Amino acid sequence: MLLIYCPYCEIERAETEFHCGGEAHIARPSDPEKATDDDWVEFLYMRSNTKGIAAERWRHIHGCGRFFNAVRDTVSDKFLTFYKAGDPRPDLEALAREAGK
Amino acid sequence: MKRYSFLELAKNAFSAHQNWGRQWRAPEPKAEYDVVIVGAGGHGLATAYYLAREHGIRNVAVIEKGWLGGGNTGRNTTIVRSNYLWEESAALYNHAIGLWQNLSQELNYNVMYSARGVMMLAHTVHDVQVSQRHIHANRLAGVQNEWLTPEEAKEYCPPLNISRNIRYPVVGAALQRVGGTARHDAVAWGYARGADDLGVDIIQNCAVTGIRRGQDGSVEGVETAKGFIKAKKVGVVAAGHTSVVMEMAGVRLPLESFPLQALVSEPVKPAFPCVVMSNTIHAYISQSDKGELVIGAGTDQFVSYSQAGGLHITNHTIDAICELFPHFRRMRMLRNWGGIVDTTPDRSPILSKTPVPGLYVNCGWGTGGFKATPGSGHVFAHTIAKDEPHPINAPFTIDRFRTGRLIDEAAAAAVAH
Amino acid sequence: MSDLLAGDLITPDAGAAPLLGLASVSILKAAPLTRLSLRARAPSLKTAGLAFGSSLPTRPLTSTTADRRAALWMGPDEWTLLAPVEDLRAVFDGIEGKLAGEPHALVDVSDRSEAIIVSGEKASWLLNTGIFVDFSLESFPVGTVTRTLFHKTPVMVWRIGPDTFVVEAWGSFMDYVSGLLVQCAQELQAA
Amino acid sequence: MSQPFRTEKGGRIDRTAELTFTFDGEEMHGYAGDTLASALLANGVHLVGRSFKYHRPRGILTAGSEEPNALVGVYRNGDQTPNIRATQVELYQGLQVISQNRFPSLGFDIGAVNDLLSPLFPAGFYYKTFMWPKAFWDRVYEPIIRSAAGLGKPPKNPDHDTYGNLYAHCDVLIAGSGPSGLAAALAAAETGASVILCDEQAEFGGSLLSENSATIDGKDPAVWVSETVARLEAMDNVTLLRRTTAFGYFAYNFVALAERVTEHLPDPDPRLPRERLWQVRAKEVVIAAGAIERPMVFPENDRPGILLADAGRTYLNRYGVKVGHRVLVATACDTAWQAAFDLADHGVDVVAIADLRESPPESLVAIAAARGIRVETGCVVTGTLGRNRIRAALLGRLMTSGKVASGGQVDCDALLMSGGWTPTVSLFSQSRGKVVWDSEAGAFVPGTSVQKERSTGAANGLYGLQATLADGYAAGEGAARAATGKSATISHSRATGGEAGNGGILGALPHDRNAARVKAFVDFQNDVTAKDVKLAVREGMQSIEHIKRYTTTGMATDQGRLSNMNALQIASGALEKPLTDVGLTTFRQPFTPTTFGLFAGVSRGDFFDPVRKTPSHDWVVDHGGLFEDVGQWKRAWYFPKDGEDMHAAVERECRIVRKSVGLFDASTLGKIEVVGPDAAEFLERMYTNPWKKLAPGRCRYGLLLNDAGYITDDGVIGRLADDRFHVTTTTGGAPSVFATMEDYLQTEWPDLDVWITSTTDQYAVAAIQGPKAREVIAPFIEGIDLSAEALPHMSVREATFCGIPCRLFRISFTGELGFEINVPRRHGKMMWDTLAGEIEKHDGTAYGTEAMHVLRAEKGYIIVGQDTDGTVTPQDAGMSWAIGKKKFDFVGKRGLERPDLKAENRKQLVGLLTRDPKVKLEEGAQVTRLEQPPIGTPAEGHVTSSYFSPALERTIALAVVKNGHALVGQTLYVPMPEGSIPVEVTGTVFYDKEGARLNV
Repeated sequence: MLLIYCPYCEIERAETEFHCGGEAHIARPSDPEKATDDDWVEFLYMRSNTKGIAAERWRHIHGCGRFFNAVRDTVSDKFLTFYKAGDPRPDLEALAREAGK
Repeated sequence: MKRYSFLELAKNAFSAHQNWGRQWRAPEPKAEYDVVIVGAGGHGLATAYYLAREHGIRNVAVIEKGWLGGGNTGRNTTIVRSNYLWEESAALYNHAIGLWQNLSQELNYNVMYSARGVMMLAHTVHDVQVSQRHIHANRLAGVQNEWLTPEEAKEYCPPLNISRNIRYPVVGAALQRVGGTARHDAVAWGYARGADDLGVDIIQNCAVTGIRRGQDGSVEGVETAKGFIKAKKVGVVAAGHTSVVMEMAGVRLPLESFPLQALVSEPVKPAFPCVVMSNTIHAYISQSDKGELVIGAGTDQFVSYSQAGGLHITNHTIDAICELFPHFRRMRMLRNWGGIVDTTPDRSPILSKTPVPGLYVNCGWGTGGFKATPGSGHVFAHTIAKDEPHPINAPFTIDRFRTGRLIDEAAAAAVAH
Repeated sequence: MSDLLAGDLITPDAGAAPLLGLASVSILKAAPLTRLSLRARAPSLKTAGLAFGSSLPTRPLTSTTADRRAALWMGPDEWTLLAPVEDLRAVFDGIEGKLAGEPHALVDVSDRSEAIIVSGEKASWLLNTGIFVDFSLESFPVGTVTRTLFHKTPVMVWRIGPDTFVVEAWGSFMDYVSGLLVQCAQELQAA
Repeated sequence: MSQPFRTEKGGRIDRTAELTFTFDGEEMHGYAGDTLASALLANGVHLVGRSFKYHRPRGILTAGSEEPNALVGVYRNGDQTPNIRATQVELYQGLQVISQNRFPSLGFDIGAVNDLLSPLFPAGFYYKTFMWPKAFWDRVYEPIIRSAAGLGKPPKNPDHDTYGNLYAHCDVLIAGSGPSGLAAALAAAETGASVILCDEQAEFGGSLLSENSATIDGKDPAVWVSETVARLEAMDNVTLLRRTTAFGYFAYNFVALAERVTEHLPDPDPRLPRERLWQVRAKEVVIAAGAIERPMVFPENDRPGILLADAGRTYLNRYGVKVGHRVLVATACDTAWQAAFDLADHGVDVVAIADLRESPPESLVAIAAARGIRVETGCVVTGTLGRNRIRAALLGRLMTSGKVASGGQVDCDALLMSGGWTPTVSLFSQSRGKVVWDSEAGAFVPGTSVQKERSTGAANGLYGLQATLADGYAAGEGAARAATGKSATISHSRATGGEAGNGGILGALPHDRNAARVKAFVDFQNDVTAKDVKLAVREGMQSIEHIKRYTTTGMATDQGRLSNMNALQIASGALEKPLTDVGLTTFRQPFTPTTFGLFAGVSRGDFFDPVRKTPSHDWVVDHGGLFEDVGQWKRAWYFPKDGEDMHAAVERECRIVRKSVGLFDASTLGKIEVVGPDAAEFLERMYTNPWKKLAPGRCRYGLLLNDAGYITDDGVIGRLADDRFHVTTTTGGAPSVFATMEDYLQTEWPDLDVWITSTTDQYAVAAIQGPKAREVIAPFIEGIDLSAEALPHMSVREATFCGIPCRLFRISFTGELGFEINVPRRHGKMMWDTLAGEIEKHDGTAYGTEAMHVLRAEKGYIIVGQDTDGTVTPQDAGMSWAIGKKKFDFVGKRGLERPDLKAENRKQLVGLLTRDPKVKLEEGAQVTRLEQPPIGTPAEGHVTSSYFSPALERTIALAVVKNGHALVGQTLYVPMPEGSIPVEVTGTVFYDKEGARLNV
């Protein structure tokens, strides 16, 4: 069971309070008329499924209810950072270097 | 290959088993193969076996990062069944059932396929509707599946608690008698031995680090820890690591890899005659020939390659098992382990050519790939050999996610009201 | 309950028998309350607090109390406002009146939740039978409020005294929460 | 009573408290403080079990949780729990124990024939045979194998004991309470850090409890233990957990402990849980799990009477039990010599110390000489004799050639062996740390920590009492500092004696016998011998994981704690590769087998999953209603009267609703209040329908898709004000709809000024449906005009019900005049009782979900999840009308444009009428074009809903059928085992197609 820091509650809580929302920073095409089938399959289904450092969405569903983002090493399950929804994606490579990956 | 038999065993007993040969070789890779299979799990080894056996393509290497059969093949709960809803799925898994039935003889390796029956429990009105839909669809498709009342279910599986007073009482069950279990390691080993005997090189402890593509975009071979290996065709059968391998060829897939756990109890005398699954309360259980209760748990909620599931998942699985089988509450967990399952959005596999000529992929089996092993290898070998899918795997394309032509087993069991 | 936070607001339901009455821990059903869910942005908070009668806490997981009012931080733009049950209309209309024109959402959720008061030296022990939160006073001082999970059910926990907690759950989950707490406390009676 | 192997004095047992117990029905005696194992040994009982495969007689091997042989069934309350280690069972008055895996008796076991046939059963034999004839595997061979396998018998009855759970946080968790664990606990606790100390044994102290050749601060180690424990006990910041195993080390320093609360009590208070799961999040973890002794792998090393040397010493010093009268000590390690000395000091005849090493330490040889003990150096055991108990051992002399010469036979009734020590790295390994080979210690020891943990003492490869003690203090201080930043200076106790033992051997010992024939056991419980490991290598198994799986070594209930190192060394030799290149198998949780009930905890019975009830629940019970589980809710299903079956009850309920009025509890439907200036815009984007022009006071049916374009939910949405909507969802869909809305709102459209609040539990909802609905509610509703003109179909108002503010919807899911009244939940019972009383006056009825399903099907209203299944689009469902064509976007809009969602031949929702109006189709039945479709014919679709319709006096059905909308009027078939049923395709509305009954 992971230990997750909620950047809104500013506290670490057990994973069971949270719901994972999958890969972060996947934008829903803003204009459905202009989106191609390929755009749509990319948005709906295609995922990096990264082995290593990746950004993902979490929702503190049994807490403040907010969505936020986290960067996690999917091999060790270690979180490298947490940031609020809307904040820019951190430099994953820099984070990886810091973590000695 | 020296054939296995009781006589051979007895003969070897006299020489104190000093003369058994290797089940498979440990060759160094050749410079070039007709086909390279990435991943020596059950599906990959079966693919190589059928390439050699059915298509005469024997210049084949199976390249494995670790030890053969060490991924999900060696980590699953060994359930075999084919009572899937959609015709496409039922055809695929039923094809596998057909092969399971003769597999020990085919491979001359006892894979211990045991048709002890797979019973899937219904707990609610909605479950009954879904089960009945499966049974009717299966009957039409020629797939065995039948409905049992709670009393019949208990007769088939005496430890089952059919009390009306439990939180989610058993209101019936779908039984596939031809379903059952098989010995997972033996499946990998049997295919490995069979493929090796036909000339396939199984190269273990050799990670694939790249997929080389030519100027026309087609596959030229694989970079590995043991150097470049040229190949006319490459089949990727890397389960949880498929995304990682396919990215080497620049192919993105609709896959996510999740931790899945399973566990066994201490071995006890025969206590459980069949396989029981409950989708509603998330539990499945059987008893191994060794006497261990083999229990499958759920996946964690996040992508991970850690091969470690959370304790809360274990807790939820065992509470469900203890509700259904309350006298197992005093049994004890001996060992718990994790695997990495690659899942697609519609929970059906991808068995397909790819946009890269000469590159083929077999993935997305989620939590249920073991049962398909022979069928999957069989049709995937066909796909590679002929450069076109076997009719059975033709629907299992990558493109279905673009067009929306999904084979959605999970959606069909949708819960709402 | 005068030594507790919001002692003028959180009171046992006089008509209900204690759910548990051990020397080391007791569980009492709380009387009905006005509960409002307020969603608003920073510029509106001061106005909302004035209209409500208690300022809105902005530090995560904290609460503020005033005369027969309590405001609980639930999220960065979410507060649960507590008032006596008979003040529902007045409080609701008061806030709506003052916040007219400012983006916000005020919803009556008075009956969505039921509350119990868990009190005694074993109170935090009892909560920890089902809640994975550190209830030591350093980590969870009096006044702390949080939503969390109790076994398989969401709850809200608000510490109103060193050994006293208000536990709220949605009405249809309260039998589960209080039932399990009572059951888990049984061993405290054993020798 | 006679306990012939009990010492005169000594040990930690209470000789004044004699206890009676039975083993296989035979009454025996022991003392308080005994384990079952020590009590059996005191009675001279070594033979306690039979091995897994060969059914060889087996005795107690160890004194700890790694015991592979002495697994017994323990009776309590008329049932037995299998596979309990005798070394971990605390003796209590009346304890009843049986041996396992034997028939008919422990002394004479028919299964032992397997031992004679063992040449036929090498590792992996079953993969090579039992394949002919084919049908024999699961009918003949497998049942035989299965009944021979397994250890104990499973319990027969449901377990009535309870299991507790506790979540805990601490600064420092210490697993193990030997010298290093206790020192660590003390050091950490003195800094003020919160400390949890756990140990799997009943007493803290670990090895110190059997140490009599050393002192700490000049005191007997056991005295130091009790003083230290007393100090810890007095500290508020320390939690001491005896009988508590740290069994799982998970990510983020999450450690699971199993506390055995009542198992040692003869008559526990039933209010106590049998065991308790501690789920601990520790800032720092100290692993002080010690080390265990390694068996020596020599031929016939498994006979009863052969024990590990340290176990022999523990039984003697801690429990006052001599393992035999004439004991041979075979060792490659110094520590076993002390066992020999202690035994000799208690008057046991130590027949010899056979040390593998040519020159063991002079000091030890001198002590042995002083006690007159025969010492053989460069000497190995090459075999043993005796059937159910060792009676003699064969010795062999190591020659410089590496060969072994016979060294004669010594008679003995017990043999203590020591192959050296293996640090217990299981927890470290579980923490995902990689072990490293320490050539000095001759063992794998913890390498770099991955989590916030440190191993200390023997678990860290350190030996010698003073060294482990000092290491423990350092670990405790370090952990506390890391966790809290605080430190404290405490005086460290010092130990003298208990020096580090040197020596040790891995793998199979050399001998002068036919290695291909003798059985030298590596894994005792699974009957894996050295030659099995070699066979696996010969057959091409190169990875240690393959060897493990092929031979099953290390897969027994000790998870290889005793066997792994020896197996690895044997494999290394056979592979001709260095041991470190062969690889080590992973230790998995649990550390020791852990009770299922512990994991399940309180989640059982009614608490297995929350039971959500509506305010009408008790009324339904009182009126004989039955419930249906829908998600976690209990919903009234139907109300049988006077012996009615479901069919009759539902038919009656339906007729009454259409004729007069019915009352239905709709409280379980999900409710979401959408509030804010952008509320309409938000709904516009979420639902397919247009919302902006919906006037306050009006309602609209809303259809929700996912972005793939498939229907996921539906419900009626009322606009209460410009900026406030009351949204309803399906019962099962409520949580996911809310979560989906939050997702889009927070992450796609954070710019919208709108918020959503779940109000599902805020309101109790009564649906009053039928021609007399208005009359029923009129007496209680105030504040609004209920007339059809003032309150047309699809309206919503705020009003009062019996003076209670309510939200009143005029909506219908039956096709009749209908209202749904929402009152605050605490008034729900009052509302229900009031309405239930009122409908009686109008000859109405309460009705349940089943009648609701029939009534809505007569009207062709879909149920999401039944008539749709996640693959159905609005067009498929015949609901194109629900799509706001002019909308720029909504969830699912683009998904619907994908090729397959617009393709020909999609399955579409239609009605089906059987040619015979009495024949009711089965839900889920398949629909085909051919009357007798050959096997393998793809179906055209399936029946989603099927009922007897009282209003139509015939059966009706809904189905999804390929191209169904174009097939109306045509005949299709529903093939059943009894024959094919012809059906006519129709529209989906069967009753009151014009909707005349709605608008009254």
